[in-house]
Formats: sequence, structure tokens, C-alpha cells
Amino acid sequence: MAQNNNLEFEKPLIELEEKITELTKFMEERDINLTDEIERLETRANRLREEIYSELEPWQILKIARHVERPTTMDYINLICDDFIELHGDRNFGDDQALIGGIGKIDNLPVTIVGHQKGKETKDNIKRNFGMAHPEGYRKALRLMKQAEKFNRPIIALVNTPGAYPGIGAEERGQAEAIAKNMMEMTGLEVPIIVVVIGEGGSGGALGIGVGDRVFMLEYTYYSVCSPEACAAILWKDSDKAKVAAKALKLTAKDLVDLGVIDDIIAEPPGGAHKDYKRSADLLKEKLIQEINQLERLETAELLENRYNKFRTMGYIKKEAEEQIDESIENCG
Amino acid sequence: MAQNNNLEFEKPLIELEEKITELTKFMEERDINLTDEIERLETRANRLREEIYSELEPWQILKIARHVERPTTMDYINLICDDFIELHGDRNFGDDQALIGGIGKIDNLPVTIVGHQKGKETKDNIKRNFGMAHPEGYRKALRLMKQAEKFNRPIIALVNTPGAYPGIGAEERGQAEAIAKNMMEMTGLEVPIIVVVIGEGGSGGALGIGVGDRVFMLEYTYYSVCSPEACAAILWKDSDKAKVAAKALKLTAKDLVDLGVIDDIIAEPPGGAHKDYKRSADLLKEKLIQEINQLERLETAELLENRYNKFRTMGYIKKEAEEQIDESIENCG
Amino acid sequence: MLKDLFGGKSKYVTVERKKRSEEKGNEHKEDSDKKEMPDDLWTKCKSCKQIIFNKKLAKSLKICPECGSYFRLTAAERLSLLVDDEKFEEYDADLQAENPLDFPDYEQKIDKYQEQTGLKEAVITGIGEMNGWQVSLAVIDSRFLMGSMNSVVGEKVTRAIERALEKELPLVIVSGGGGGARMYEGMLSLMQMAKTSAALKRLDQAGGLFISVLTDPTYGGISASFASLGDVNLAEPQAKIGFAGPRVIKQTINRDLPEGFQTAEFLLEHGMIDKVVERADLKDVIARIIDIHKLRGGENNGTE
Amino acid sequence: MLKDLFGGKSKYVTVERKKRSEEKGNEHKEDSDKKEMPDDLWTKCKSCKQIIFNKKLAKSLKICPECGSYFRLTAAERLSLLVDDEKFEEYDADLQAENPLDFPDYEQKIDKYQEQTGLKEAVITGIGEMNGWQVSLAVIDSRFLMGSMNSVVGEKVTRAIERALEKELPLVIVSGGGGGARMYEGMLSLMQMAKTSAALKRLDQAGGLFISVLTDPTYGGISASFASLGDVNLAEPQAKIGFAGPRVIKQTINRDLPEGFQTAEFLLEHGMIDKVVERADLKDVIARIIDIHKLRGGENNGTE
Ligand SMILES: [Zn+2]
Ligand SMILES: [Zn+2]
Repeated sequence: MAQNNNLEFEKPLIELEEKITELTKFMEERDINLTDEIERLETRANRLREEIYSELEPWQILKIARHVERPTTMDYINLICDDFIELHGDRNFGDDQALIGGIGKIDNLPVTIVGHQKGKETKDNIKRNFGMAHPEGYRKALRLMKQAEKFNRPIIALVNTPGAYPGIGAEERGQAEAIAKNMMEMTGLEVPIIVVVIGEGGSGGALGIGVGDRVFMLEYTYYSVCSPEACAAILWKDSDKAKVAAKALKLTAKDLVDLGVIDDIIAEPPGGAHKDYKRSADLLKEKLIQEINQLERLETAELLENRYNKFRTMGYIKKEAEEQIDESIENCG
Repeated sequence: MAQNNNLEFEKPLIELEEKITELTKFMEERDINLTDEIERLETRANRLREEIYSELEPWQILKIARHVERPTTMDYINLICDDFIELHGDRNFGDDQALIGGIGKIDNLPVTIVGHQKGKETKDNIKRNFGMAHPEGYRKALRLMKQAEKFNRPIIALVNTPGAYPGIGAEERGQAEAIAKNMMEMTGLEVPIIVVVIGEGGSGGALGIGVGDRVFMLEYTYYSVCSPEACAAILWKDSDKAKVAAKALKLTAKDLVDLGVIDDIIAEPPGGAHKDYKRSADLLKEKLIQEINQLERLETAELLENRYNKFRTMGYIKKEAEEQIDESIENCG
Repeated sequence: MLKDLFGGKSKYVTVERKKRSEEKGNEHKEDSDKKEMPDDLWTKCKSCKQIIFNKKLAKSLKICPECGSYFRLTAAERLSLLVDDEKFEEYDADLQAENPLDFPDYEQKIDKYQEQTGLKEAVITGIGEMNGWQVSLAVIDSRFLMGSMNSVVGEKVTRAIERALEKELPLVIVSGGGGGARMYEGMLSLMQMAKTSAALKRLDQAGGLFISVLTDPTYGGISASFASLGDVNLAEPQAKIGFAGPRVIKQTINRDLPEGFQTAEFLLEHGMIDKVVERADLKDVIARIIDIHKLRGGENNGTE
Repeated sequence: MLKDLFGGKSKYVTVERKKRSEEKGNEHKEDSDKKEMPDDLWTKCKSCKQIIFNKKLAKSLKICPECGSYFRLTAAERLSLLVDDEKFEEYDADLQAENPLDFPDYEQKIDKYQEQTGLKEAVITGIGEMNGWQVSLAVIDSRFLMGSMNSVVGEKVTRAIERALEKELPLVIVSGGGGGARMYEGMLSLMQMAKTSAALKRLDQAGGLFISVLTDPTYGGISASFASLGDVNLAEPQAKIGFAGPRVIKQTINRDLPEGFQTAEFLLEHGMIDKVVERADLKDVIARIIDIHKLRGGENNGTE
């Protein structure tokens, strides 16, 4: 892995790991037994990793979520599905490569999967528009999700976008309408929908495929009303305050469980999903199967009622105001 | 009316009418009583008109159907509706001015009306693309028709197009898909649909809003699988043979009633709809109201079953072949 | 008649609001009106730079008599324009924002805008009559934190939608907030997009009529949720409407934006808007649409 | 195995066809095969102009081994490629065209093409097995009057759709006719577009699966009806697909058409096609799609 992909806050850990590598090499070359020393250093490194990862700051989680080596939607699909066929196009205007979808089987269970797709290197990333979808991407996703409903397949939506693309074509073709329509229609789809934020959960662009019966986040991901950089720039005219904004915005999985915005956190391997694709995919797959099985037990009406209530109850309103209303009722009594 | 808008086959009639005008003027100027003569000439003119219009050739009907002064969709809407609000856009890509639509009331009956719109002079005609719709036109029509279904309004589709536009953008955005989708969806719409060819019924471009419980044609219109000009060019490499093709294609209202393609013919005023907008609109309105009233008495299931069977049974297959199958059944018995 | 709606003092104060008496602040209201239309006699048009007497401006429904530019209306002014005299009952007027994220300075902001506008939050909701038709209404006020959507705005709009559903009324939402989802409530603001859209799905499935009115400016979390989801989407002329703000787009694509980009007329051309309607015609057009819809199926709530 | 499907003589003749014995013309069939692949040993590639031995061409599934161009397949060849050995039962093989318009020379045309192709009309329909899955199939043959749609083609396709509906089978239609709606039957041909689309609506409402396979060329009345309406639209590489023919478009807009216009790849890019699939993979991809669909809800008709 290229040096420049290293996470800054892992520096002490990476240095330690380099030392271990050096020492191992040295031992082998000189035929000196340093097994004990190396073992001790490795224990140290593990402890250090645990330490770093147990008290990650929101901006550090953001860095992991954005890491170029992080598994993408297609990586997860390939590791999770026994068979998968990507399907293209919105049957209207185009095929958006930043938001992909298709049909496949997970342990013989047919599913429809949609998700934002980022590239790994520059060329691929340009093709994928850095995971920033256009309206035709959201419309393709909706087409595939409606088809899932027709064929009674559960839907899995993997969210990984800095946001919907802000460009002329996107505006001309109704970016706002496409996202709004998707949220509205996803509310009514008569099959289970599971949403998982696997990297970046960037605002409306994320929410455009983000309405479901379950909304999960991988451990080192974020989901935010706007990027901390933009938030800092707008509020404090200072994008260097992004770290402060990252904290203020409560965008981590843990924060969002507390706020009732998401249902659960899916663990990642030590050091983040990009350290072990297979293990990450296994953890995701396990959760998906477990939840789909639960959801499939529900009657359609119950499924939809629960989904509605899930989003209906989100938000906080000042207690006094509500009490004031209560008081007026008491006054009547 | 400009000279160049005259129909060639009306020449003797027009000359006679000019003579009458001359004579009337002469009588008034010179104060000579020519009332008898003029009256006689007028009777003659009426008879001549009747003669011409009673035995119109298909290519002559084509000329009337294409007449620039013919009432357009919007002309009929304005004369038929007490209130009408045009609604725009496909909520996807654009607003096609060659295929318009909206909601209105006919004698207090709410309806959705869609129809191809031609222009009257060059500038308007360019804006309207000569009534040749793009995919976004068909998709707007479908959006409005689906809304009609939601709000339980009957749908009126007024057909007047030389054909769907053959251009790069139209192909890019799926002209074929748009037309196909409309036919498919119109089959299932749970409200009455009445289709009326008010001018040109040009092939797939017409059929894209042409599936309904009733399909009518005004008296001097045509509905054809392709234009006689194109037909002649393709079959006989000679577009001058368009008159022959016009006959061979069986494209007049009368032919199509006989072939079971349309349900009925709506009469036009003498000399064609463009001679009397008001009267034309009244005749159309009367028919629409009468048919909507009939259709609204049906249960939805019956309505849809009838609509399906109407199109399901269209076509001719060689008798022998069918008999051969019957024979084989007899052989079994 | 419409010309008389905007006096030096907003006609809005004469519109009956439920629980209006319970509020501290009719004075606040007056204050804010003064801020919107200062006692000094004139306003400078941002577009043509002409100086216009406020009385004249009020008579022209806050449309510049010189160049035809539309000035923004407050929610109160909008209601005066749309609702029959005295025929508006406000709901949920007391709902106020929390600071669920403990976001720095959020409470102070709320206090400030409450003070400035006399409103508790960025939307007024209720039931009003339009040419005799009973309608469930929600009107965003762009002065209150840019009319951005937070938990309270989402909740009030959702209740307005549910009210339309329950009472079988047409729903009219006038969107004119620039700020999208309100940052100070983080993801809770964003989720109001899903919440309002979900409620609209229910209304849609029940056959309810929703007329969305897009006014200047409608962006972000508001344009990308309820504002775009009308059975009929109307817009005022020149109104700026879009998903991403022009500055963000310019930064992203690194070139100038085309003339007329993100205006109501641009959206009409691109198929997103059913009709651009002059301010003076808005009430009548809405009433006519309701009329065409209500004669069949639903009961006629109107007096005409 | 797939490589062996195209022998000097079409494998198709070994595919069991219901009522096959009742037809006069197995000789016709052989004749036509000879015309398609003449006894002389080679064919010239239209694209690269190379001379290719027919045996080699058959082995490469009629894809030019030099430049990769796709040659058109007859309906029989297509069926050989898609259907498991001996597992095809033809339906409605005897349906033949009338001349309802008394169109000049139409009967002669029909006679000529029947003679040339050994087919009664431009489509073969029936039930076949694909990797063990039972499928209702329709395959257009572009040699028969350009594969254009008339009353018979419309009727046979409609029956194939209804057969899928009735027997709860997946539907696969391979479209590769250039001619759109057949002029000789006038409006009756055009109305087959509505007829087939209506039947597909019923299949759709019943939850049936329709895989549309677009091959070279698919235009006009065929592209603007069933061919575009698949739950999944597959296309062969390079296949020309469109509504209007390129000549008409060129005439209309009076300029040259862009490179790659109206190819399968162009349609993929413009969102109309789900997937472009190599000829050799087509059967397996279709079977995999059916497999993913049939495990739930429907019963598994397949053997694997
Ligand atoms: Zn001005
Ligand atoms: Zn070649």
C-alpha cells in the first residue's frame, strides 16, 4: 500500500510496525533470535492500535470512512453474493456509474442491491464521479427497487457518497426531484429495505437511497447533514475548523445511534474495513441475513407501518412547548 | 385566408365562390338585382362542395388533415372546456411543446386532456416541432394520465402528429422506450380513455397516446402505419406515387372503421373542420360527453377487460391456417 | 382587491390565528414588519437599484413596479395573499426547537430570529380558506434562519400533511426557504426530508391533492423533499430553485453558470415545474386546480 | 459445447418442433440454410472485408474471427444457441398472413419469403428449455420481410406472452427485425404494437418475468413496443437499435450521425439497456437471471 494512503493518526502505530518488520528481517538475515522482543513489540502494537481505535475523534473516523482503500459497494457485493448481475440504466436518460445496482443471491436468497460506487484510482474515480450520483443514478436505483418489489426481493442499499453531484446537468435533470421521489417511493415499497452506510453518508445524496426498515452504519463511517468542511466554512468562515464541526455535527455511528437516527453499528476489523475485506464483508453479510430474516416474518402492512413510524418520530422538539400544550389540556380538566 | 392555403382539389369550388363574391359586389355597386342568379350560383356551389367532399380520394383527405388552418389540440381544448390549466414537464428532463396536456372541465366534468400540438405559423411551428414529439413529451403525457387515474378523471387524447420526431436527442433519450411504455401503461389505467385523431395520425408517434377504450377519427383525418410519401419511396422508390400509397394503405376513417381499427367517425362541418371551429368543437364535445358517460357506467374490471380485448383482437390471419388447426382437432374427435 | 392586501401594516395581523392570544408577541410581529418595511418611506430594488416608495411596493404585491422583480414575502404576507379574509386558523404555533446536538450558539440564534421575526420557527401551518375552499397550509418564512428545515419545521409540515390526509383537505405548501436542512440539528434535520416525504406518500396513496408552490429561494433539503413532490408544482416567476447552491456548483465545475440558471423558468423548461404563476394569480390558480380536483370523488368543500 | 452448435448444417433441424412433420418444407429449411451459408466455402465479412471459411465462422458463433463483427443469426440458429438440445416445442407454426388491405404484390412477397426462408412468418414461438429452465420464447427472423411485424407476428408474440402468463413461465423475446411495422398490412400492423404491449402489461401485473434480447437490427414498431419493455433488456454487442432509421434521421436533421450512434453500447450509455452480453454468454446470463427470479415466489421450473 502506498505510503501516502496512511492515516495521519496511525503514525506511531505505523512506525512501530515498520520497526517490527525491520527487526524480523534483521533476525532472519543475521540468524539472531529476537522472537521474544518481536513478540513483545507486536503486543505493544496491538495495544497501541486498540488504544488509537478505542478513542477515535470524529474527524479521524471521517478519514477512515474516506480512505481510498476502503472496500467499495462492488467489493462488498462480490464478497457477499454467490451470483450477481449488474443492471444498468434509468430507461430515461443515462447510466450513472456513481450509483450502481443489480440482482444477486446471498446464500440462495435473491436480493436487489443498489449502492454508490467510488473508484480506487483516478481514472476509475472520474468514471465513478467520486461516488457523487446524478439524477439518472437515483432514477436507476428506483427502477431497480421497484423491480425488487415486483419480484418480492428484499433490497439492500449501500451508502457511500460525499453527496449528490452539484453540477449543471444534475440541476437541469432535477437532482432535487430525483432524491425527493426516491425517499417518497422507498417509503411505500412492499419489500424489506436495509440501508448500510459503508463509508461516507453525505447528506441528501446519501438519503436518496437511505430510507429503509433498518439503517445501519459500519463502525468507521459517518453520516452527516453536510460535510464538516462545508459546515465550518459556512458557520465560521474557516474550513480549518472542520475538526470542530465534525464533532459538533454528531456524525459518527455512535452519536447517531444515541440520537435515534440509525438502528445499529456493524463492527469493522481492527484498523478499519480496508485492513481485511473478507472479514468486513462477513460481518456485513451476517448482519444482513439476520435482519432480512427478521423482516421477512412481518406482514407487509406491519413492515410499512414500522418503516413509517421509524422516520415519523425522528426529531427533537422543546419540552416546554409540548408541556404548554399539556397544561392547556389540564386547565380544561 | 391566404391564397396558398387553398386545397388544390377545391379549385372549381373556390373559383365559383369568387364569382359569387364578385357578382354580389357588382350588384351592390350598380344597384342591379341579381339575387336570383346569385342564389342559383350558391346552390350550385353547395352541390359542388357536396360532390367534392362526398367522393374525396384518400390523398385529398390527407391534404385536409394536414391543412395549416385546421383546429389544433389547443383550439379544441379552448372551445370544449369551461376551465383548463395546462400543466408542463415530464419531471425528468424537459417540457415538450409538441405534446401538451393539462386538466380542465367539460360541462363540469373534470378531465385530463393530452394531445399533439402543432403551430399555425412558422415560428410557432418550430416551437411545436410541427407536432412531432420527443420522449419527454410522451413521458409528460404519461405523468398526466397517471395523475388522471389517481384523481379518477377520464382521459382524452387528441392525436395530431406526422410522427414522433426522428432526431439524435430523441434516440438518445429513448423514443422507442417512451412510446412502448405509454402503450403498455395506457392499457392498465383505471379510468376511461378516449382517443380522437383530429388531424394526422402518424404511426408510432400517434399510437404513443393512442391506446383507449374508444378510438375515433374526425371525418377528414388519416391514421397510418407510415406516411404515403415514405411508403411510396420505400416500396416503389418513387415518392410521386404517394397518391397510390395513400389509397393502398387504407388510412382514412372509413377504411379504418371497416378494418376494425377505430370505433367511429366524428363528422366535420362541410369543407372541413377549419371552415367552422365552433361547429367542429361542438360535434367533438358532444361525442366525448356521450362516450364518457357510457364508459363511466362500467366497472373498472370490465372497462379494462374491454380495452384489452379491443386491441387483442386486431389483425387478420389466413383462414386456411386457422381451419387447419380446427381440422386437427376434428381428427382427434 | 388583491392590491389592497399589503398595507403599510401587514394585513396578516387581522388574520385570525388560533392560540394567537397566547403568544407574547404581537409587538414582536409589528417590530418585524417594521424591519421588513421600515418606517422610512422607501426601499431600494436589488435588481434595478431604483428607489421605490413602500406604499407603492405594497400595492404591487412587493413586485418592483420599475423592473418587475419579485421581492420575497414573509409567511404572514404570503398568507394574506392566499387566504380569504380572516379565514386562517394556525396550528402548532408553539412548537420550538431544542438543541439536541448541543450545537454551539444554536439557542442564541433561535432567540435572535424569534425576536426578529415574531415567529417561533421557520414555518407557519394551519387550515385556511382559499376562495371558499378549505385547505391545509404550510408556509415557510425565509427570514427565520434562511427558512431552513429542522425538527420543528419537519414536524409542523408533517402534521400539516397528516391534517390534509385526516380531514380530506387539499394540501398547499409554499416553500421559500434557502437554507435546506438546518446544520445545527445535524442528521435530525436531514431526516425531516425522509419524514415529510413519507407523509406525502401516505397522502398520495389516499388520493389526496398536494399543490407545491415554489417561491424564492427553494434549495437543498427543502427542494429535495416536499417542495418537489407536488401533484402540481407551481412556481413564482424568477424564483431561484435548485438542489445545490450556485456558489457550490460554480466551485465544483469551475466555470460560470448559464444565464437564467435555476430560475423557475429554467425549471419549467426542464420539466420540473407544471406552471409558472404570477403572484397576483396564485390564489385563483390554486383554487381553480382544487376545483377541478374536488368535483369528483372528494366532497366539494368550497362555497363556489 | 457452444462452439459445436453451428455445423455446416444448422443444429436447428435436430430441435424438436411441434407440428414440424405437418409442414411441407424441411427441404425449404435446408434450402434456406444453404442460402445463409452457401456451399461455397467462404463468406466475406461486411465489416473488415476479410474472407472467412464458413466452418470457422460457424465455430465462432457467426462472429467474425478477424474483426469481431457480429453476423446476424436466423431464428433457427438463435434457437440452437439458446435452447437445450432437443428441448424446443414450436407453437402456432402454421399461422400465415392474409392480405387484408389487398395491398399490391403482398401475397407474392409472402410466397417469396416463405420459399426463401422455409418459415411461414417472421417469428418462431414456442416453449423451450434453457439450462433446464422452461421458457416461453419468441425469436424474430430478420430474413423474412426484414423481420417486420404484421398481424401474424403480433398474434404469435402475443400468444407467447399469454403462454408465459398462463403457464407461469419466464418470457424471452429475441428481437432482431429491422422493418418495424409491416406496411403491407397498414394500421393492422401498427396495432400489433398496442396488442403486444397490452399483453405485456398483463404479464407484468401478474408478476411475470420478461427478458428482452435486442439483436441487430431492432427498429421502429418492434423497438417501440415489446423489445423495449423487458424487466431486463439485454443486447448483443454492436447491435443496431433505435426508433427511427439512421437514414431518416440524417435526412431530417441534415447532418452526419455521431460515431457509434444507435448501437447497443450507445443505448447502454443512455440508460435503455440493462446489459450488453456477448453472444456466447447469452444463454447462461438469461438462465442466471431466471434463476435469481424464480427462487422466490414462483416455483423452480429448472433442473438446477
Ligand atoms: Zn426593480
Ligand atoms: Zn470481420
